[in-house]
Amino acid sequence: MLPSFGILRPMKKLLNAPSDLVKEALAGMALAHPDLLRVHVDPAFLVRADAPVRGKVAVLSGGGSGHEPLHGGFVGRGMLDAACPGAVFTSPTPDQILEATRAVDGGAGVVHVVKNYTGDVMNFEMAGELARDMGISTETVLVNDDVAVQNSLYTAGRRGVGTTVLVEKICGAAAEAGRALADVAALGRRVNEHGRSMGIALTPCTVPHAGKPSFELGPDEMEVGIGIHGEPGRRRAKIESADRITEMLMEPVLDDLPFRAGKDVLLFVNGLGGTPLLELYVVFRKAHEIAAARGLRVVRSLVGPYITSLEMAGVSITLLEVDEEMVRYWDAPVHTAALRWGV
Amino acid sequence: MLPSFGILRPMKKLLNAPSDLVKEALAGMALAHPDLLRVHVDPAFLVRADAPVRGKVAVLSGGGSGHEPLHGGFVGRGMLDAACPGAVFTSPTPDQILEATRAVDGGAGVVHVVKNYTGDVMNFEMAGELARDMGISTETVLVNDDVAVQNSLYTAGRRGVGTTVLVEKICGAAAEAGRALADVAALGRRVNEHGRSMGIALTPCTVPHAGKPSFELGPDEMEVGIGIHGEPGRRRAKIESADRITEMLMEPVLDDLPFRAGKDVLLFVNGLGGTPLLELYVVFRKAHEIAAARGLRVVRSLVGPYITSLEMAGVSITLLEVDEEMVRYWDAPVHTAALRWGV
Amino acid sequence: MNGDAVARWIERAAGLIGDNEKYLTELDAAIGDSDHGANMARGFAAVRGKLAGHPRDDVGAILKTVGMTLLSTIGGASGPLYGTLFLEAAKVSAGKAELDRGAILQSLSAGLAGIQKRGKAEPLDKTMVDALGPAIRAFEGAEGVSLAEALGRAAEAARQGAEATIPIVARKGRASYLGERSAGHQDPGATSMWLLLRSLAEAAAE
Amino acid sequence: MNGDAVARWIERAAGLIGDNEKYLTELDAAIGDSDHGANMARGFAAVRGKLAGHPRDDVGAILKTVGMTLLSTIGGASGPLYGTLFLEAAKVSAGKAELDRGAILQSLSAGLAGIQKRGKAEPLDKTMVDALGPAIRAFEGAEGVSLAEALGRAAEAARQGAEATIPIVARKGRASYLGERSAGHQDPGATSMWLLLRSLAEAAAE
Ligand SMILES: Nc1ncnc2c1ncn2[C@@H]1O[C@H](COP(=O)(O)OP(=O)(O)O)[C@@H](O)[C@H]1O
Ligand SMILES: Nc1ncnc2c1ncn2[C@@H]1O[C@H](COP(=O)(O)OP(=O)(O)O)[C@@H](O)[C@H]1O
Ligand SMILES: [Mg+2]
Ligand SMILES: [Mg+2]
Ligand SMILES: [Mg+2]
Ligand SMILES: [Mg+2]
Repeated sequence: MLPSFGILRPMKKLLNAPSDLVKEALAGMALAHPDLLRVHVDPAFLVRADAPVRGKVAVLSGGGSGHEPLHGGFVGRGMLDAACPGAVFTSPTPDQILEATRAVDGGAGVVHVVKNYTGDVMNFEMAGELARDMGISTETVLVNDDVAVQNSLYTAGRRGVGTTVLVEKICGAAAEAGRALADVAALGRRVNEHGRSMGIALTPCTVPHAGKPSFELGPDEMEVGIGIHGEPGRRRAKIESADRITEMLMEPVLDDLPFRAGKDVLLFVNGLGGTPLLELYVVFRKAHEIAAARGLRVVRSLVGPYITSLEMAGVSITLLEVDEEMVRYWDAPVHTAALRWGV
Repeated sequence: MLPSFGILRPMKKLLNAPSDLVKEALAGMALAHPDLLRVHVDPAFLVRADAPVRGKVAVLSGGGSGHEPLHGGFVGRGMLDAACPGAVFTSPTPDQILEATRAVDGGAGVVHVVKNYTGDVMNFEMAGELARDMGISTETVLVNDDVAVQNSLYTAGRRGVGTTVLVEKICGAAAEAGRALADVAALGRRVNEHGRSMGIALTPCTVPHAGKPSFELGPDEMEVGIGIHGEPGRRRAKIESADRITEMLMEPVLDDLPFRAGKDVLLFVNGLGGTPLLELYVVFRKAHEIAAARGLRVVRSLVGPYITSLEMAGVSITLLEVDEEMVRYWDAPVHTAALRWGV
Repeated sequence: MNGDAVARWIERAAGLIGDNEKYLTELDAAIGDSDHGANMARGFAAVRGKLAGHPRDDVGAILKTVGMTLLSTIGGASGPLYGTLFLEAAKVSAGKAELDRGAILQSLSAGLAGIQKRGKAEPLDKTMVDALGPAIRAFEGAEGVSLAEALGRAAEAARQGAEATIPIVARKGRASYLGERSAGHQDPGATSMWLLLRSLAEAAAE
Repeated sequence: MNGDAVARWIERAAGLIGDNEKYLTELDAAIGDSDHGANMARGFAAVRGKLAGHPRDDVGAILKTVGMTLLSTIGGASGPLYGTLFLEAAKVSAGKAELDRGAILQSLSAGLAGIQKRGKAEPLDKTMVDALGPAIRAFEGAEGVSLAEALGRAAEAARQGAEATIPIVARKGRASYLGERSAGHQDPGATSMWLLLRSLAEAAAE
């Protein structure tokens, strides 16, 4: 039996029925990480094994599936209390978010980390309204760090990409340290304000339900300014060398904040899914060189596929201007499936 | 400028000159993990930041590049003291291995963890002879766990694949715990004897120097019994559902040792590079179910791309029958770029 | 339209959307993320299940069930928006056994207002608003014709509105990330809105 | 052959292997891991660099440099094997300003023995042994002809030996993992061995 299921061609995927993908993956996560997390089936969400933690602010995020390890891989001590996975590339629904919010509220309120996509924003908004009706305090941290998208009041605004991982880590640590709801949310917003990202794709990805690649790229083409949903980027260009591509990503990122000489930064080189680690380190090397030439001090770094777009080949670079507090919370212990240290 | 460099078509890779790939990636690793490791350029190898550790047995591995995070991503406290990366899919040379051996020898000897490929075996053999000539005690642990390959005295024998990661972790922990050279090597051999693996590929990969995919697969085809070097597998088959593929991998693995009811196992579902985490968890779920139905207790698990074949889409499953000592060393603290806990 | 007619409408819509799942996904692939077809099909399949055996005496109750179900099964941008459309319409028609022309107009208008409040889209932003807005105006303007004919005109206006999104540069939703590249493609949400309204017209004509 | 002739050989070999890098890699793609061309080209490019300005008075010393350089630059299976070939030949010819026919035969034979000791391959295992073995036998049997002609016959035997690997099911090296599927393809290492011996014959004929 081919995993084509009503779609004409088989896909190069390890898949049963596309409509079961997220559910089955959650079941796999529950079996692989019983010490870390618990899975709720209907509506679908993940919570850390010891949720709710009494008196602690909870941090919750969610979004379409297909970006793993984001968000489920970040559930655990020192990071997310809950994650709400939607269908592939589809924001979760208000009832998922509401139930997860209720499941993790320890009486100190819940921070919703929301990537700025119309669907995510609206679903979280509705869930937040319902939660407040039930007497749960919630705060929203909206992540919108993608410099490939023009920021404007008249559009959906910038997308939330790589900085999301950093917001989740830092807010999670602050919550674990006993900080109050408003503080955790303010810190998350500060991280978002100081983070900028941009990405390119060398290949498209295939949404299982769609059964064919989201766009077509010639053998010598890449998409510049790609997001994480298989949507086309801002423009198409000829593939260039890794060094040149790194420059093409670093320049708009550096100029946007702008990042000024003498500042401390966290440099995050993220794989979009199908790009080998070897290549990510080649990009990291050049990005580090460019940052240093700009007078920035790279005090922390992260290299790997942390916010992906299924099997898409490509890379995004996130630069976060850090202060002492952010570094402290970045360094704080974390124990999740995808990010772990100090414990 | 396209990264085609004498090759006619550009590749979907983040690459400068193919001949600089490994060198540049090592430079990136050094910049990203200054607290963890140091890079030696000529000959090329990585050592943990505090090498040599006086009085401790050192654990060293190496092999062709293109399998990242293996081996460089496992250098650090509690795992490898050194890694020797060859060119992509090409074993390192004796001088690399010799120099790395000298750099990490703390007086208690050095264990070489060698995947069973003719090239790796011969290069490590020559390096071992040279090291012994210099008065350094070395022991070799040969990993040959791939049940897709017929084991025979008259051939090159089985390949070393997924169990390598487990041998490196467990030997590294034993060395860190102060165990003697012979003990660490004996433990490594015991892990190898109790580990079995098998993999399938849904897509080929492209060696940068070659510039085109190592083999061609039809849109509905997969290679069964794939290794990690882009070499074709044992046979070609039609793509099947994730559950069926998992059965096709688990059955030969389970039957080979054979794994008997009542035993404790570590279940390792490994991505070959281009397969999303979401799909790996779908496979883990089914593999766990099959193991449980066989009466095995999955006491530890690992899910992710840890021993890869560039951007190849596919999965391998490794099952290790563990004893109390292996579990203890598996759980011991480890601090490397790719595997970290307890510290 | 009574409860039976509304249920027939939703049944037809589920069928039409299911038949066009691939088409909607292809539209979304061009300027979005290739999930609109799957999202709508999942939502309407769930609604179909919920309406089987649902009491038919209160149109508002039916519409509320539809809205709640879409809200909790579609997700994405279209989930809250289609959910809101039906929930707002349900408020207007709560307790009614039948909707006359005025009530239908009120319901659709309340739905549109809800969509615009939730999504902040203006006409010509290249969204589902560009199908629903013209449809409501056509329905309102269709005086002196039968209800079925008026709804037929509304559906036709929705079709034209959806088509008219082609040259627009998107300012809302995921398509806005493409900037100028979003021009030249029909908006998926406007297209599914047309299918929904076509089903309504067909149900009324039955 | 004196030191100059040996240096010319290696120079020619580097050129021929460089020209055939892609071909060797393609052979390796079929039954191996697509790196044999790059491996050999990298090794011989390094050797070329090392031999520029190398003293020519001691053939053994030249061969030793070649062997050490190949050993430390090729890697993979072919690195230790080609390295061993030259290192064993170097031992036999150490201190000699010139190799006569007997010394050449001795050197090649010592090289083959080294390769077989290191790699444990028997004839017809589908390896470089299947080119070198027949070449040595042809060279030994070519009595009453010039050195250049005798080496020409050796190269031709190597070519035939490489071709004869096509139907063989591999029992050594990476190709053995393919089992029956390895039949029908020419062994890359046997092919590079033929190129090496062809260069030797050409250098002798110059
Ligand atoms: N702000 C908005 N207001 C109204 N409709 C919108 C808005 N944003 C998006 N849409 C509609 O939603 C459709 C996309 O729905 P869908 O693909 O299901 O969700 P997503 O964009 O989250 O993947 C668009 O084609 C558009 O018609
Ligand atoms: N055991 C062996 N004895 C002799 N030659 C061998 C042996 N194993 C492999 N070879 C030769 O090495 C060649 C492959 O070399 P190469 O591709 O450079 O190394 P690798 O197989 O490690 O990728 C084979 O074609 C074969 O001729
Ligand atoms: Mg979506
Ligand atoms: Mg190789
Ligand atoms: Mg969409
Ligand atoms: Mg090879």
